Amino acid sequence: MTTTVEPVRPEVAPESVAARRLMDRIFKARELAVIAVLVVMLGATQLSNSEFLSQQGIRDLMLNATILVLVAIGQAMVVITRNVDLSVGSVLGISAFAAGLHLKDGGHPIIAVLLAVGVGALFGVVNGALVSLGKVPALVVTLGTLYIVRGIDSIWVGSRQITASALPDGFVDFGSDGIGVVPYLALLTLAALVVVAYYLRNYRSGRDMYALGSNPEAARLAGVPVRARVMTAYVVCGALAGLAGALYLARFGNVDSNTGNGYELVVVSAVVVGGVAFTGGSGTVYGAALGAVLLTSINGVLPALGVSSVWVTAINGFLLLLAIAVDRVLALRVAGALRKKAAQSRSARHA
Amino acid sequence: MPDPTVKSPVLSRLGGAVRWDTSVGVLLVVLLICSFSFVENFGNALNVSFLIGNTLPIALIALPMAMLVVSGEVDLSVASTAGLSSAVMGALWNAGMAIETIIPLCVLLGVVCGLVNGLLVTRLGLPSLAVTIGTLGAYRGIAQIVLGSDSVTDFPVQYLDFGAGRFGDTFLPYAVVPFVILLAIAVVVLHATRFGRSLFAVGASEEAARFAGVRVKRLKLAMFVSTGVISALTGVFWTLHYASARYDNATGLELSVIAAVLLGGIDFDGGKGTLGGAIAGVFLLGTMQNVMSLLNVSAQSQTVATGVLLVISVLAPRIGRRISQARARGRTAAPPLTAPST
Amino acid sequence: GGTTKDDASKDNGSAAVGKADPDAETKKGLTVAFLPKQVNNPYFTTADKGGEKALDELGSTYKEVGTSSGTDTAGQVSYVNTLTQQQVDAMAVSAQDPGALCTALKQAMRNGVSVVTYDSDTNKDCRQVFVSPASAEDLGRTQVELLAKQIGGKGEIAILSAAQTATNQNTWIDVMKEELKKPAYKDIKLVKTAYGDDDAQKSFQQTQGLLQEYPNLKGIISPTTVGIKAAAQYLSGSKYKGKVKLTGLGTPNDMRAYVKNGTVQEFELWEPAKLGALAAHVAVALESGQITGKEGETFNAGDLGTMTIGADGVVSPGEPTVFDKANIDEYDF
Amino acid sequence: MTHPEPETTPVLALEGVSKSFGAVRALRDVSLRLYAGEAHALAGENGAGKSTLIKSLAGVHRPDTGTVLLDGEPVDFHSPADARDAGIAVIYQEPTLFPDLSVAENIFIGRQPRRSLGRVNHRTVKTAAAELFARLGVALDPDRPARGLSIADQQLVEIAKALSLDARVLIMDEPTAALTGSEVARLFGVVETLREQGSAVLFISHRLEEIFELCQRVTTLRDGAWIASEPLSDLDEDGLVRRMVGRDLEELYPKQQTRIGEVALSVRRLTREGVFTDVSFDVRRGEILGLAGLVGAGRSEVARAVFGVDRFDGGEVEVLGRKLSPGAPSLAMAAGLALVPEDRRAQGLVMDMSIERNIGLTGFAATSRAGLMNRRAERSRAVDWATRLQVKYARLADVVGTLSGGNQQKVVLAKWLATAPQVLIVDEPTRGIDVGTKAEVHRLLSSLAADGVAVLMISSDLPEILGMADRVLVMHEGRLTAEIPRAEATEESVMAAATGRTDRGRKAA
Ligand SMILES: Nc1ncnc2c1ncn2[C@@H]1O[C@H](COP(=O)(O)OP(=O)(O)OP(=O)(O)O)[C@@H](O)[C@H]1O
Ligand SMILES: Nc1ncnc2c1ncn2[C@@H]1O[C@H](COP(=O)(O)OP(=O)(O)OP(=O)(O)O)[C@@H](O)[C@H]1O
Ligand SMILES: [Mg+2]
Ligand SMILES: [Mg+2]
Repeated sequence: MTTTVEPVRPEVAPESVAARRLMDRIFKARELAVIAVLVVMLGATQLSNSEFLSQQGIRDLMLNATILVLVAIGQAMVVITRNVDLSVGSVLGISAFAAGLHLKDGGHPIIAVLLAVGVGALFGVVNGALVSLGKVPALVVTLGTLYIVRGIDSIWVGSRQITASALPDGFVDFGSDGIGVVPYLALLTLAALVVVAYYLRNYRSGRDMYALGSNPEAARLAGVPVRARVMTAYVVCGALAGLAGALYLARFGNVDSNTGNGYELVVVSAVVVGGVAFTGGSGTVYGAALGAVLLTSINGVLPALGVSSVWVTAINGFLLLLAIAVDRVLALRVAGALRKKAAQSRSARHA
Repeated sequence: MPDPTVKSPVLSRLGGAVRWDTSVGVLLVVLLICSFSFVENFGNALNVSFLIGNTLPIALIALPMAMLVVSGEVDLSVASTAGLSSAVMGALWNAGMAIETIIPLCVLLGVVCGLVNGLLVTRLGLPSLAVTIGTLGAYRGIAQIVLGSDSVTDFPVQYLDFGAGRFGDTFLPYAVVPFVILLAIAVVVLHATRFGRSLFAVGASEEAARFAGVRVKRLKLAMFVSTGVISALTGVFWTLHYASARYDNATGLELSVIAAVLLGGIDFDGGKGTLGGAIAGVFLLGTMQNVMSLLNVSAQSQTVATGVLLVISVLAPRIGRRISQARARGRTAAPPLTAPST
Repeated sequence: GGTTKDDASKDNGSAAVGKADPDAETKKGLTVAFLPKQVNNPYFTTADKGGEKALDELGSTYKEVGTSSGTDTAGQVSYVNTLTQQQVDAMAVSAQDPGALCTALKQAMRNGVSVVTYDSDTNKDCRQVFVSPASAEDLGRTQVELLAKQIGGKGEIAILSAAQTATNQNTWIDVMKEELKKPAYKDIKLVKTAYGDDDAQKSFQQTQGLLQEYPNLKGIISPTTVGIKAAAQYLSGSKYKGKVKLTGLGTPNDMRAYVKNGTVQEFELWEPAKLGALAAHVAVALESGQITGKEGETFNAGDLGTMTIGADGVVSPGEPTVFDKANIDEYDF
Repeated sequence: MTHPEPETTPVLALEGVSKSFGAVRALRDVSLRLYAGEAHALAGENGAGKSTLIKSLAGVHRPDTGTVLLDGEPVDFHSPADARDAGIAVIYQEPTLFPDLSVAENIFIGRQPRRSLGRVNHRTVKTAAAELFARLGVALDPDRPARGLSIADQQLVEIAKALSLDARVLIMDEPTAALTGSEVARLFGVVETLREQGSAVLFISHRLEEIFELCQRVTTLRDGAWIASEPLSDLDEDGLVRRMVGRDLEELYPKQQTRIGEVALSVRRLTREGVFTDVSFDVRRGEILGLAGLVGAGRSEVARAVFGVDRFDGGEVEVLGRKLSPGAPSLAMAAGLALVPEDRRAQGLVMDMSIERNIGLTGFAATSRAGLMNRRAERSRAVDWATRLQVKYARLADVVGTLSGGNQQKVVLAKWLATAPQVLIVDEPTRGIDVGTKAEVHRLLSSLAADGVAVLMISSDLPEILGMADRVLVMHEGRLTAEIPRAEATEESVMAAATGRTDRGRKAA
């Protein structure tokens, strides 16, 4: 049903337009802040170690980020609908193995990638069905499927593993080659990112996801097909985790029953650092992707700076705290601006 | 068709019939009875004492965790706090300090860890899930810095005995005594004091609680600090029980605790649940694992079983409710449609 | 449990202090449980398979239990307890932590279970015999030798280890450091030891970091199968392939691709199956009363020949095997 | 029934509908017919089943028995979306907005205008929203997020959402409860136009004069049962009340003469940046001080700051001569202050907790010793106050969210009156309360004042302010603009001050 409202003169009060621009800027600043931190961090590292941003170094940075970024995109989508998918690590592991097994038996790389995506999407369907049909807390359900998928994976895989020698050369090369300094994997990830972001911003069903996360009860009353949307989010998340599994295989040339273990907390961290609120309804996948890049870059920066690996865990933790604290302070600024603005528009209203 | 009735009313109406925490308790009892009668080697005192001893760390942390989740927050850094406490204990012992001094220091450490979490959550208003994922890394990292790759094992024998020993030939480990005391305190605090009442209110609606004069921040801070303290004590217990202080002690314990607490019917959104249910959940998982090991079920299958149980724990009550609703609707729909009276 | 468990546990009630009788008859029908650091780990699976085969030949029963994580010490303890409960005759344990298993293992020995450790040891009073993969001295020395040969005896090198707490890694690294002090290696400089926690991704990034931090790095020793594999994968996809040498401990199956594409020249490993087989023989010998774990006691270890227990109750199946392009296809594990 | 009805087929009708929630029979064999071009009122006490009826029409609830007829054909709405697609627009009693989305998106969610490739046309969404607000005379920025909107603004957005549907049937459940006169007038203007264009309208309000102003016919419910459907021209207000409550109504504003005593609450130069500025006033024992103003004038904010829920940037608050520290509701309570907040769902009640626990939440001082709860004391306190305020409930252990809107409001009142406050601040105390109970609440406030309690009453219901207050303060744009004694307070004088024409009122101190 389309609306019959004719377009009219945009007669929004001028000061509210100005205020909106201000808000826009502050909002973008949240993502800009992550970029700034990233740039400063990489720059400082380069200063102290000139090898860091060599061609090889840049490629490594991008390659390191791709897998986490992919999973974070899907996770962000789920979190925006006020759900969460803790099973991504397990799903990544099992789809990587599925792809590897196919390749080992002489399968075609493209089929293998599709297979991984399919396996991921399948578990996405399971998660989505459990969460939306049963209307049960996503955290508990996906904690359950985290265990279940991990268990199935290790029963199925056993002590087998897929190593680089079992994979076609082209596939393994695909994992590290690229156009210039930009690896193929990064291009693929970027494409996925842009598509998902554009979808969420510009399609009704994408907007529905924000609505759903913002107020589920209202979404139902507004006729949003809640189940379908939740299901979509989970399937996309699963499929991206599956794709990430295939890329993992290409990148690391190795899968066993432990692949992807403990990945869920890293992904959740990335999404949170990227400013996607756990209460749903806000944040963007670009933010989540930036969060993922920031986290993986830290892991690249510390060894390059020669920081002993003893310190890495602690520094990672503190940086995560710093990132969310900075984000929070910015958000408080926005709230302040809103308050001032409310006062202004009130003057306008009763003038 | 989707049942559009608002969720809460029905929940309360049928609440008496299918309370999940009671079901978990019943399930635990049934499992225990079956295991005692049918599982070889389960029933002897030694095995039961193993079972209790291995489950105690999870049970200990589950006490404050359940209350924290009731208040609408969560602490994922518990295992790292325990690890840090263990590492500090080892480092101080290596430095020649007396264990009677070390334990209070570890408690203090727990206070600090809890304060950091609590202050970040209450003062800066950050989401606890994010904060404690951060401190999960930070505390574990500090533990690694403090103790490095050392593994300290030479604690005094009487303390190690306390950690691992049991009363004579009974099935009761010594450490059960402090646990039972803590459990009693926690039950009273959560279910019979104004503090507990306020926790439920805060978890169900923080804003409404604040409007009713509940000191939300103070309450949450107190809960984070208690969680820190108990986690640190668990670290001490862990060290003595396994006679080994390492920085990576208790790694991953947070997920086990949360799984058990959720299984026991504590609602992750806050405001609902009972401690009895949480502890039943802890021991249900512990017993299941023990029994499955005795029956030679592989670790992988145990993982699957844990997951299935978790999923069932949230699905079962809802499906049960759905069925009884359908039945109720069937009853009311039975009389023939009456003609409009106008 | 087997039918003989009751009498077995009775007459071995004090196995640790009893007297060895080298001529005692080898018992059959025993149950020996293997408790690796991690189940589903290909290395341990191969080792345990070796144990299974040996037990088959000896007429005893094999079983394997264990945690699916390599750092779940509590899980390992509860498995020891369970095995004690099930009254197996002997257990072969690869310890995740030297101290943490002690109480449980001692309890097992008190209950008449013979305890052998393999691959990774516990404190020595908590087991009867330790089956060491190869002597730490041998391993440390040979890895340094291999790398020195490849880099022409000079330049900067680094070590990529597993977890910081990994006991045997640390022992080997200590030996390597001692070894490097020898005049023959005076031009080689060990610049750093990095830890990849036996996690493919972490090891991968640690390798990247090493190369960025030390652009002049000539070689890397990774005495862990996960680490060497990850490092090899990174090198083979980077500009350092063939230029930065890599050696250490790896399995032929893992490393085949990299040896063939020129990333890696030589690396080494003992045969894990032999390790498991030896552990099985030790366990049966202990249960049969042929040995008690004292230095100098000898027993027959089937295909491995007659073995003698060394100082501290350690026994080892011999020197590691070096793999290269020429011989790698002869092995499958 | 003998009253004439239009001969045409009703656009939307309910025939013999019943609906139960467990033991509660919310609707019993109710029928209702809506005709094109007619505004139909639904009247009844709190908990009579009005909202339930609307939800049954809108596909939120599924009736247990009976049918919904659209153009004479039975329909089976499986979800609110079905009803919407059939041309039924609903404004629910409680606003249901998406706080994270912009106001414009809130209006068009799920049916945004699109451009090529099915993409949402963000620009049209915005201009269309601006157009709707212009029609309603509301100055809301379509781009601002819905988070932080006052209840009134939220209600306006809901109204805009319903209007944007250009529906054949417009159903409104108490849309005006939080609005002041001018907004109501604008709304009625728009609804009138729609009706003339042939829409059917179903309207619920506890303000009877609104019913008479807007509607032609009325259906009355009592305890879930259908009482009558008749033209409003046959009825006067008393007659309608008699239909609703089954008896005559007592005085709606039973103002007692009281002895005005010492100053109990004293607010000095209170300022919260961007919200209100330099607010000073005193409330004395035995006095009811009315605080009037337009929506968004900042009255609620002052109340919240005084009670300590919000911090303030400057000024001070004294209760019975003791200075309150800012930002501490618990201390304010200890000093004898109570605040009945305006948003009962978010602020007044913990919706998932039982009635008993909700009332108990403010009473720990009385019901616990050394921190330990005394269950019996807790229970008897709850029973006592629930009965005194005539809360309609099945069991005290029932979740408060299952009560009807007006009964929820009574629980909020009960919860705060039970603390026996010295100073009582009530923010929209009768929002959504039926006339009968309203009189009850007014009598209660009046007798509290007579007992020496100082009452500060914020209300958007001007007759209520005029009927109850000893003195009226008026706020405009975050400042006090007038203080008017009871004798001089009239609709004109208060509205003049509220809209900023301060020359008519006396300047506040
Ligand atoms: N979801 C529900 N579960 C249980 N009982 C309910 C539910 N919704 C409404 N009720 C009960 O149904 C009855 C009618 O409620 P309803 O909300 O329709 O009243 P109302 O006429 O709209 O009252 P008000 O004027 O106060 O808004 C009340 O007794 C209420 O407690
Ligand atoms: N949390 C908030 N964040 C931003 N603005 C807010 C917030 N709460 C309220 N406001 C704004 O402050 C202004 C004053 O609030 P409010 O409407 O509650 O005042 P009021 O005089 O009590 O009006 P009402 O008649 O609605 O009670 C409004 O414009 C509202 O939009
Ligand atoms: Mg209603
Ligand atoms: Mg207000």
